[in-house]
Amino acid sequence: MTDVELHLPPDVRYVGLARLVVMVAARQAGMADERLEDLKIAVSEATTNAINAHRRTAKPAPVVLAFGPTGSGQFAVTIADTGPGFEPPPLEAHSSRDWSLENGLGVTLIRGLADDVEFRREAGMVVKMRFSVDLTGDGAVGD
Amino acid sequence: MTDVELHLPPDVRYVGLARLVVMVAARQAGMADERLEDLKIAVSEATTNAINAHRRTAKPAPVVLAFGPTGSGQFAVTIADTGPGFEPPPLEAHSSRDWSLENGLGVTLIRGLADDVEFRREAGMVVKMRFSVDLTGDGAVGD
Amino acid sequence: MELTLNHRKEGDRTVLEVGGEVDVYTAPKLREKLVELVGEGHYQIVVDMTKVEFLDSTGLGVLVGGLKRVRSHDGSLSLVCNQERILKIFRITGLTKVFPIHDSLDEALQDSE
Amino acid sequence: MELTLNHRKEGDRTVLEVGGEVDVYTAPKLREKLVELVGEGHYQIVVDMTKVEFLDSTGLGVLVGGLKRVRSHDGSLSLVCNQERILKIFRITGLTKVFPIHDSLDEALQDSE
Ligand SMILES: Nc1ncnc2c1ncn2[C@@H]1O[C@H](COP(=O)(O)OP(=O)(O)O)[C@@H](O)[C@H]1O
Ligand SMILES: Nc1ncnc2c1ncn2[C@@H]1O[C@H](COP(=O)(O)OP(=O)(O)O)[C@@H](O)[C@H]1O
Repeated sequence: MTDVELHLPPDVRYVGLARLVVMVAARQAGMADERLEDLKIAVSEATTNAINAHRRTAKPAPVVLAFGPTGSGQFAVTIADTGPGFEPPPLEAHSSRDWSLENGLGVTLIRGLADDVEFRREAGMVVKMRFSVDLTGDGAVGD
Repeated sequence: MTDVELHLPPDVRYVGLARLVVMVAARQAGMADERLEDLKIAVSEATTNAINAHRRTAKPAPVVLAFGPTGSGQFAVTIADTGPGFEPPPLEAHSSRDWSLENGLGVTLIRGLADDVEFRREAGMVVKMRFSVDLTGDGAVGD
Repeated sequence: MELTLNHRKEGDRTVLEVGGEVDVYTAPKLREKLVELVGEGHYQIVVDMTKVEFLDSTGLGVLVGGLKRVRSHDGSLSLVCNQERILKIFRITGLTKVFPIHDSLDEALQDSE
Repeated sequence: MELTLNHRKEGDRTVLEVGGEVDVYTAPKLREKLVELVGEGHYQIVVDMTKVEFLDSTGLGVLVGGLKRVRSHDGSLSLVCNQERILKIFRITGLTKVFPIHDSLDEALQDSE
């Protein structure tokens, strides 16, 4: 099955729309309610980052979400931007993290909620996340 | 403001997603609830027709919805397909219509619900509809 | 996002209660149900649309198809609908002249047409 | 789709009730509210998140910012949250060790920390 795509102008007002659309598509693909909550948060994080990357560099181009069920009981979401890209930080133990930092929580959440995630540099950043449709494959905390 | 775009595989299961996404974007743009109902139906009709056009010709390409507020108090939705296209029928009076036809109601509804609509042939068919965001410009019945 | 269909006899009428969304994806179920009912000899049908949340031209087409079916058995198909947003699409398409449309199920059942 | 913010005094505490969605679009309002409260001398804050429907890292960051602010006045910021889906993101980010999190407002108000 081909993916649905959502192209969003780089404006943070659209992050809620991204969550909703992906959630409805995943529900239609049979995802359990509890798992939908994980998906919603991870999509929110990656979309926020992509939109912010365009805003930081004043890029008017849209960010593109592509999503749909995979053949193998998962639901995949790819979020692509054409911003400057970044090197995802190494997986670190929580205990080593400075609690008073107000940033840097998004990538931790994506890693903690998705079954797996790939960060790839292309024209900008491409973040591909996969989520089990049922609850059995619930992603382990990424530390 | 640039438009949001939704690219849908030509499968009728996605018509509900199209309605929902456009409705949520229009609500965010300030559209009144009653007017949202008109928008939902017109989007459903044009998306159904676009997807059916691809299915009739076994085209796997997506149909593309682009939507957003215009500068002038309206919300515009463009639905583009790459199917065979068609000549929209002339505006006819209801009284002349054979009630027993089960088809041909979609274009009548689009014309009746939108403030205005353009049917344009390009790579396939492009249907552009505009809706007043408040209720004052409620489209007249198109006959 | 789903279509619900439930029918029951009320005197000589058959009431088909439709709920949820009727669009190109779900309408085939409604069509099948109407074909099935007529096939089983239900020719006086009242379609109760009170709980319909969405209906577009595909749904209208299926109702027209149902009406033709019952008429070919000298039957009737009337509608219960009190939602302005749905009545509106019957008006725009001129179908208010084709279907008897009632405000309530009681009214539909009392109608002797 | 909206954020609601209401605060009131309960003894020496200030309860800030947050409802709706806290994300990058709405979080600035929450940040402003916390800055305003601390500016007005509210240093013992209980953020009641019972009615929060969505919270992501932007919201977490704002709460961390609020905590730093009250601590600089020797104050406290505790949370009321009984929703598993929200507790989960505090756990994943290790913030359960940073915020006192209570099941109910009563419990939060009784806590003498
Ligand atoms: N798509 C992206 N493009 C460019 N930089 C990114 C992207 N995603 C994340 N980053 C960088 O990684 C940092 C950490 O991201 P994240 O963990 O989501 O936390 P936050 O966004 O709160 O800082 C961001 O501040 C940003 O500099
Ligand atoms: N996007 C399109 N591409 C090709 N043909 C179309 C398109 N939209 C409508 N049509 C043609 O116009 C006819 C009438 O459309 P419509 O009024 O929506 O009623 P229906 O789809 O129920 O027949 C369709 O049957 C189809 O042949």
